[in-house]
Amino acid sequence: MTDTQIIAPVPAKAETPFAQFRAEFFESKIAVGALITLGIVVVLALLAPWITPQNPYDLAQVDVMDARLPPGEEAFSGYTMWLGSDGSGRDLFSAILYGLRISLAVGVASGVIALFIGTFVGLFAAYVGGRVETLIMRFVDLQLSFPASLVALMLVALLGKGVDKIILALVVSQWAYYARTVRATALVERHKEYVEAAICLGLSKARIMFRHILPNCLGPLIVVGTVQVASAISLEATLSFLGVGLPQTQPSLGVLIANGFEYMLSGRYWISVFPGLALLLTVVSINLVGDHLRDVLNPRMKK
Amino acid sequence: MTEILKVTGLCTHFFTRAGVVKAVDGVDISLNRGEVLGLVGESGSGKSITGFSIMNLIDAPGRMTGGRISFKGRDLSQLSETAWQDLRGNRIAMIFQDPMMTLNPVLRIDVQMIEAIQAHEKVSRTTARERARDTLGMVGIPAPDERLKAYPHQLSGGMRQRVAIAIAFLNKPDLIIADEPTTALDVTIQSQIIHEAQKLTRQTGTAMIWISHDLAVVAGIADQISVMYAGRIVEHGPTDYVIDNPRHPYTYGLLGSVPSANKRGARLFQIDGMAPNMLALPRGCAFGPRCDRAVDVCAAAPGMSQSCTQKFRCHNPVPEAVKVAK
Amino acid sequence: MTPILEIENVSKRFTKKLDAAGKIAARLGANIREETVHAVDNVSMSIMPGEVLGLVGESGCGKSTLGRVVAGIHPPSAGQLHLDGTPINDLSAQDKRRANLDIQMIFQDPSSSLNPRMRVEDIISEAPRMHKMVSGASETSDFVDDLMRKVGLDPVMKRRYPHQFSGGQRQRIGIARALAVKPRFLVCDEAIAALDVSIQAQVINLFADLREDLGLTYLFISHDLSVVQHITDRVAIMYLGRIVEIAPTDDIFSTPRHPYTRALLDQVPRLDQRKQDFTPIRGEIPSPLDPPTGCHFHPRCPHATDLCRQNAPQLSTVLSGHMASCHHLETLGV
Amino acid sequence: MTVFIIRRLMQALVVVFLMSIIVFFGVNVIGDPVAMLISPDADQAEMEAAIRRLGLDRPIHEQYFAFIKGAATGDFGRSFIFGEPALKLILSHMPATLELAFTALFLAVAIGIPLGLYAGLYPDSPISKGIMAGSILGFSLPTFWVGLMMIMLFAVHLQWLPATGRGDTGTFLWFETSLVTRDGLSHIMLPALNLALLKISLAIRLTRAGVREAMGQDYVKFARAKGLSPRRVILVHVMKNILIPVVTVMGLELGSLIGFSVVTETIFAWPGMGKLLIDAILQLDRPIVVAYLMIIVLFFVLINMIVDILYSILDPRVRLQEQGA
Amino acid sequence: TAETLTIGLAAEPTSIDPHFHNVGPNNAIATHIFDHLVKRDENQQQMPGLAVSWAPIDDLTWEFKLREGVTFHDGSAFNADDVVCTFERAPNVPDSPSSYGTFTKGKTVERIDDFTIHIKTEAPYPLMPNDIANVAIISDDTGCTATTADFNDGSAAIGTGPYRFASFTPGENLTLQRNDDYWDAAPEFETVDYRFLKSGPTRVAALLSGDVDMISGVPTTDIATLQNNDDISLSQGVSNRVIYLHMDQFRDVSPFVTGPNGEEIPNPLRDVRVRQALSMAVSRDAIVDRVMEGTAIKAGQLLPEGFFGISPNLQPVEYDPEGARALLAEAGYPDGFTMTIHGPNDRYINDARIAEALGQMFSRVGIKTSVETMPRSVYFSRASSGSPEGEPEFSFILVGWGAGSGEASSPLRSLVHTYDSERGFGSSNRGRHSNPEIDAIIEQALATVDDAARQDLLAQAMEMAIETVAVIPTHFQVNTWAARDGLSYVPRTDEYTLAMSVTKD
Ligand SMILES: Nc1ncnc2c1ncn2[C@@H]1O[C@H](COP(=O)(O)OP(=O)(O)OP(=O)(O)O)[C@@H](O)[C@H]1O
Ligand SMILES: Nc1ncnc2c1ncn2[C@@H]1O[C@H](COP(=O)(O)OP(=O)(O)OP(=O)(O)O)[C@@H](O)[C@H]1O
Ligand SMILES: [Mg+2]
Ligand SMILES: [Mg+2]
Repeated sequence: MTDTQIIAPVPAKAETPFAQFRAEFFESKIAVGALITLGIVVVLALLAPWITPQNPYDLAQVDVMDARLPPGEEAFSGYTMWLGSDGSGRDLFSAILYGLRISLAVGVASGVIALFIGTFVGLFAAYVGGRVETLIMRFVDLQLSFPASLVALMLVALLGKGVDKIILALVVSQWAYYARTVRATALVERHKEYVEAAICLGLSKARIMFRHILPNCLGPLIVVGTVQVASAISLEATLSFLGVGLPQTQPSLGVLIANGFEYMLSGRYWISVFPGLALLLTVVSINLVGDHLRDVLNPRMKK
Repeated sequence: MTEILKVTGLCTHFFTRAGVVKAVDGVDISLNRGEVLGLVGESGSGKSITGFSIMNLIDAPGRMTGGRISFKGRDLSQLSETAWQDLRGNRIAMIFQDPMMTLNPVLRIDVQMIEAIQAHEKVSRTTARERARDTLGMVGIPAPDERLKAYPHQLSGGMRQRVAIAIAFLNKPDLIIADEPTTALDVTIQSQIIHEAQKLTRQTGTAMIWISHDLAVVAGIADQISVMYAGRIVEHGPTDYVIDNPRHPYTYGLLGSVPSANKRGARLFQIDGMAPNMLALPRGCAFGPRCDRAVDVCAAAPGMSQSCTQKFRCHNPVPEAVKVAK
Repeated sequence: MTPILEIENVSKRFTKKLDAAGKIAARLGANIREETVHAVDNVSMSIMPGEVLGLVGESGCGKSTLGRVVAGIHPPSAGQLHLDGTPINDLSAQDKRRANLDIQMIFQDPSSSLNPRMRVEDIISEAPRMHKMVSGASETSDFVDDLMRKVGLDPVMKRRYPHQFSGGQRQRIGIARALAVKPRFLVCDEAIAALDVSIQAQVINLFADLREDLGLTYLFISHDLSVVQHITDRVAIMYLGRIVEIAPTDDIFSTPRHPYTRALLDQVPRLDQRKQDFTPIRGEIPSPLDPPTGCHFHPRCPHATDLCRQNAPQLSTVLSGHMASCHHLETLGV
Repeated sequence: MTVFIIRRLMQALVVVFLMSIIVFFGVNVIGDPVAMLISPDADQAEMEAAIRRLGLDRPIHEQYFAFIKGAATGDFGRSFIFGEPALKLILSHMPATLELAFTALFLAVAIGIPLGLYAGLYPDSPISKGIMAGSILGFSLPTFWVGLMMIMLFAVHLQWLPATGRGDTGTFLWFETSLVTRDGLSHIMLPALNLALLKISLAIRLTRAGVREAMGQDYVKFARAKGLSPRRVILVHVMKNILIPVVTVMGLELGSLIGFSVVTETIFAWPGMGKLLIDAILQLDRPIVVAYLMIIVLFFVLINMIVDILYSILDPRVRLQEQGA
Repeated sequence: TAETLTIGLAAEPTSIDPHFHNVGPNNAIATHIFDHLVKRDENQQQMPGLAVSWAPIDDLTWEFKLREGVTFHDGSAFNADDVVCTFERAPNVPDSPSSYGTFTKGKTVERIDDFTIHIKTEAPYPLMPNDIANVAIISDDTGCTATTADFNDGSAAIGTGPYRFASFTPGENLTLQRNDDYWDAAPEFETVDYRFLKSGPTRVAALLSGDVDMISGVPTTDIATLQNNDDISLSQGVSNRVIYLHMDQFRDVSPFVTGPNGEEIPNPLRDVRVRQALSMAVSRDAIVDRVMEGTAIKAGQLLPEGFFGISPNLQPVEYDPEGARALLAEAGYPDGFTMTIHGPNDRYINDARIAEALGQMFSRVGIKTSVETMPRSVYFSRASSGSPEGEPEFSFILVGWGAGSGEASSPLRSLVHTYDSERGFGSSNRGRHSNPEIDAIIEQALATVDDAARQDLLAQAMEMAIETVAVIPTHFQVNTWAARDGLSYVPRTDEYTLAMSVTKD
């Protein structure tokens, strides 16, 4: 059968999917810029305890005598408050970096947990099918028809304050997005022939679900994930603004902005403008990255 | 015989970020009234782009970079966009490959037909509607009045394709470009469609370019055949000559690889390798690397040779005496 | 000789049930009901070892569904499959698994039938690894190399992803994947329909070679009659879920008996018929949701009588090995 | 369609019921409203009396059953704070919220679709890039922050528009609405725009994506091949196709507009349901919270149902029966 | 002139029914539409209202002479029947979350003639006029049988007050029309439109943008800017509200107080030296200057200067961190301890920020303090009865107290007196401070009708309470109103915003 053996030439584009993905991603200057910005923001947040002059959560280090200093003034304690201080005398630079830590942690933690739960539920629904699926998906639909802000608002009101509670509220209000995405993609994938092939090859259902279908749902999941993390950060800020978010003494960006809100008309713009800019920078860069990911990962948009 | 269409040296290139795709690279076509030209070739060889180029429907990043198209003696290259709109769907019509996708899913059939008439003629809705209904009847659609009120998804694939054909025929065009109109359909439906198309061209004298990769279909309806490979026409001639006595090795291989009753159970002739990468075409003859007749000169691009019967683009053509095993 | 596979009165129905709301609405008089598609309707046939059986029919007539039932992807709604004379359902769990692996399927669309996120070597070796047919890195690697060579692929490419291959190559990967579990029976569902003409021949030849080398049996589903004629030994013609005619390939093409088969063969374009006049069968394929009574073909059949409208004909033997289901076989003649 | 409506109503009942349980018991856990509402001057005996008056001394499940009994007849109890029937309070605040939400929706569609269309038709033009960048900003900026900035700019500094509250209302058909008076319109501009911002971005992106997808479809090419003018191709063939998803999504977003109005209403002191809710939550006014959520669930189910029916009318391919929710 | 006054109100009234909910905003609105037998001026001093005079005629009976010739908004005449029926209705309003029974309890009204009534009590009761000043008089024709809803829709909102009810939309606005037949001086503005604007910045923005003419509750942060704004005039006045700290003095081990390293320790707050140290650690200047931006007054007792029953001898405790440390060491806490301050974040002016500043100050004298603030909805029920036993949950809390009656007996009996639910004492004593000596003096004061004697007793109780640090007062709130230039407002200690007190310059 030698003459069947055609060692055909290889198509020109012989990069791995990841390399191709990377190449396409790095094509957009905006997206790369956003990614770099995001990277800087994350690194700054992570390094906050080492690069800030003050630990804004340690009451012994915060002095109310420093309250509302404009940017560049020197604090009682000696260092310069480059971004000014807030109404309790917190150095805003320190507070923003620490706040970023909380905001990012809340956003990412709720995103990741919601992703896990949502993925599991969505996949499970697609996997079992039938009544159970209908039941699950109706539930998901109903939750989706409810605005996340309202769900989170109610929950935080019920649960009380605290990082854990707000994460819980965000997870509850967001898991359904993931579940729906995963299930929708999984349903499409389930009807593809490679799944039938896997069934035919006697592979277990679980293996088909997790090793074959799930990896193919990742694209949309990542996109939904970035958007949801960004919206979780915003939502947390909104809840804090409404007074049901995080505690005053361990401010996230949202709390900082909300606190600064009171000073807006008094000319002390910095108390809420700087945290606002930090939030904006973070959320916009996440969204830009996510947006571009969507373009790259969406085969329909490909040329 | 009046010449309806004359295309010379048509080049349509796509300027993508990965490089220039020479989708159509020097195609010549000449077509007379009532004639059917079969355009065959493998996927990606530029058949559809040729069709779209004639319709001036190439979108960015593609551009017609060279060549002349004259239609009924009129040079189309300087035509304004509005003049094109007059021409399209009126004198030159096109039928697409996938009947599921060509009709707008959210508009009723009558809307889609009437607008095609009213775009070119000032007629009342009722007149236009009547004409639409009659044309539907012509292409063999039962109960055309009801069908007019239907949405595309309420029709079967074959039915939709017949609607598309009816739309192409609405304004009795001089030329129809049928881009693989039956590929997605069953044999029985395919023959219905070919039947209607044949009937209509015969009745109206409309010329037709029938694009297909199925030689058997083309053999059944075309007067002439052009074989495309990698953006160029590699062989052209009257159907009988091309099918019975192909000169280009690609045509030869293609014909050889079609199973038939006589070859039952035997090994089929096969063209090895795969379709060329349009971004990086081999130097010289694009078919060279897959060609079992390749010789040294093939490193240079072959020009069009003319025999008594047909034209072909090959340095080392299949001798006239060799016929395809049938 | 026992047939390798016997299909006995197999039916496959797809039913869309009404939920609670639907039932309430139905009780309130809404015009809704359960919808059932008889995709495969009481089909019986048997396939001998080493044989290639062609299955031909129009779109939606149930070819793929029958293929999937045979390959074990869908369980049949009624009827039995016998492998080597034993009903598959009666087998022990162990044997049943083996039986399922014995029948593998090759799919139509080479791009969707391969998991885009897996490397070729994983696609090919996953099932054998899971079924403990190979173990160890080096054994697996050799196994994959061997299979790739068998289907005409360079093992150098085994660490690539499917999208880096051409259509024909992808179809080879699919074939290698099926061969990896050492099947005896392949269901090829339109396995070459999506390929370019020039590539089709390569794959058809590959099927022929594999049949010879490995002694495979095929159920070859296709709507391309010339391909069917080329490689099959016997052909079954299917219309709206039922087999209407089944006979050795030569007989079908030379002396078709069923009006549908005849019409079908008339429509096939052939290279040697130039400027032919196409005379199509009238009518459309009826909806499988609401099939015609009696003989399913009667609305399109030029010979239909009242009998055809009322009673469904049975498959009856015309000649040895040639069966057709039509009330008017005698009168129609040859 | 009947099946669809029946199914939806069944689901709505289940959800409303579950919701009532969760919220009713949940609000109870937060705290004791009397501790906050009672005058500090009151002594312990009076506090007990107040608890008794509000029925809060009974076991919680008894309270719940009494509530459910009442709710079945449309009586959701009286607000602890206002002493008025909860339902009446909510309904009287509803027009303001709906008016705001619909105006925002209108702005989103009226601004978003044309911009999205432009960005989709000329994806490479600098203006389109600007539009898209703007839309990212639009959904990245927290609503409350933008609201504040808008007040600062338009009301305080430029003094073009009033900062707070709802203006004069007039009667249109049988509605009391501020959309028919000059004063009313000037009051609704800022909050509606603030609320719409997110949805404008959404409409832009949906439209753009839709246009980009539709433009690549065969049916658009076919329409051009028929010799139709670009105008007709875009306005009829492309628009009709993208309007379907856009209208559907925007319709469904009405729910989230109402949800987000909580924030906007707080900032602009817009006297709607959202503000009522947040005040009720902060003051543990359980009857209002529970009634609000039950009504809003019903409302959402209703909106979604209408949108789906609309969808099925717009898109001939959709058959409602088959859809769940 | 048909001029309209638009006021942005920080705290919205919940009802027009003057007997539905005993809270400041409702009482303030009621004062427009209804009259009281006894009126209070801006410093909460009593003045004749619908009663022209009052006096105890024996230990248990007070006689009130009613004003003649007063008519209700519907034209009917005011007489003793209205008072009698008012006192019947006030404690019995259904669904009332905070009843006016507080003021009518133990009192029997007797109609003597059309314009004389007697009010009897079971024990001598010096606070009679104070209580009576809180009960709005409604008409026995329209009001006494009316429901709360009838008042809200205006049909029963008929009083004798300077303004007539025009319209009320809960959560949105209230409109009043001047009562031109008012028996006393008629107010300046013919129409008053109250807009309810809860959010501080929104309120200020509304004033700046001209949406409203005047706002109440100017945020401290905006005062400086508004002061510099020529188009705006401010009026400020100290309020009767003291912000103070309650310390757990009843548990042996307090839940939110642990040793320096988190270990369980006996409750240090029961040691008066510790309480003194805490008071000394509070920099009241810093709170007033930095947190309140100057709009507060340092507190040395529970009511500011000028109020009845305060002690002239008490001065705010001086900030003395060294002294505080020394006292702590002396009490056996040289390394301090760990403590959590709990406080509301939406109740008092800058409440959360004050709690935070206190946390900083305590941390600086060695008490590791964390701060937890929460919405009042959660805070008050936990602070009053959040522990598993139904006792106050927290160890150290920040609270405020406004003396509604305008005299020192109010905070003393509720905050300092031993908690006694039977007799209704110490109802807000969330620290459960208990000192029988003080209790006795307070009780005596509450039974002393003679003002001079009562003043002395209250001052004495106040001094003792401060001495034993029953509570730590920090500051008195100063309330600020802002109006467009040309208007002026007479600030009130009871924090009410009254349209009658607005005048054009
Ligand atoms: N928008 C585009 N951008 C880049 N290259 C393109 C574009 N459209 C078509 N091409 C290239 O042009 C070449 C010719 O395409 P064309 O559609 O004409 O092929 P075809 O012969 O009609 O094939 P098929 O039989 O598959 O329809 C292909 O190689 C294709 O990759
Ligand atoms: N999973 C399914 N659920 C419901 N109906 C189905 C399902 N699979 C197939 N059918 C229906 O069964 C009938 C037969 O389908 P099948 O795919 O077997 O046809 P086919 O002959 O293979 O057609 P084609 O040539 O188009 O592939 C069709 O009407 C189809 O709609
Ligand atoms: Mg094509
Ligand atoms: Mg099939």
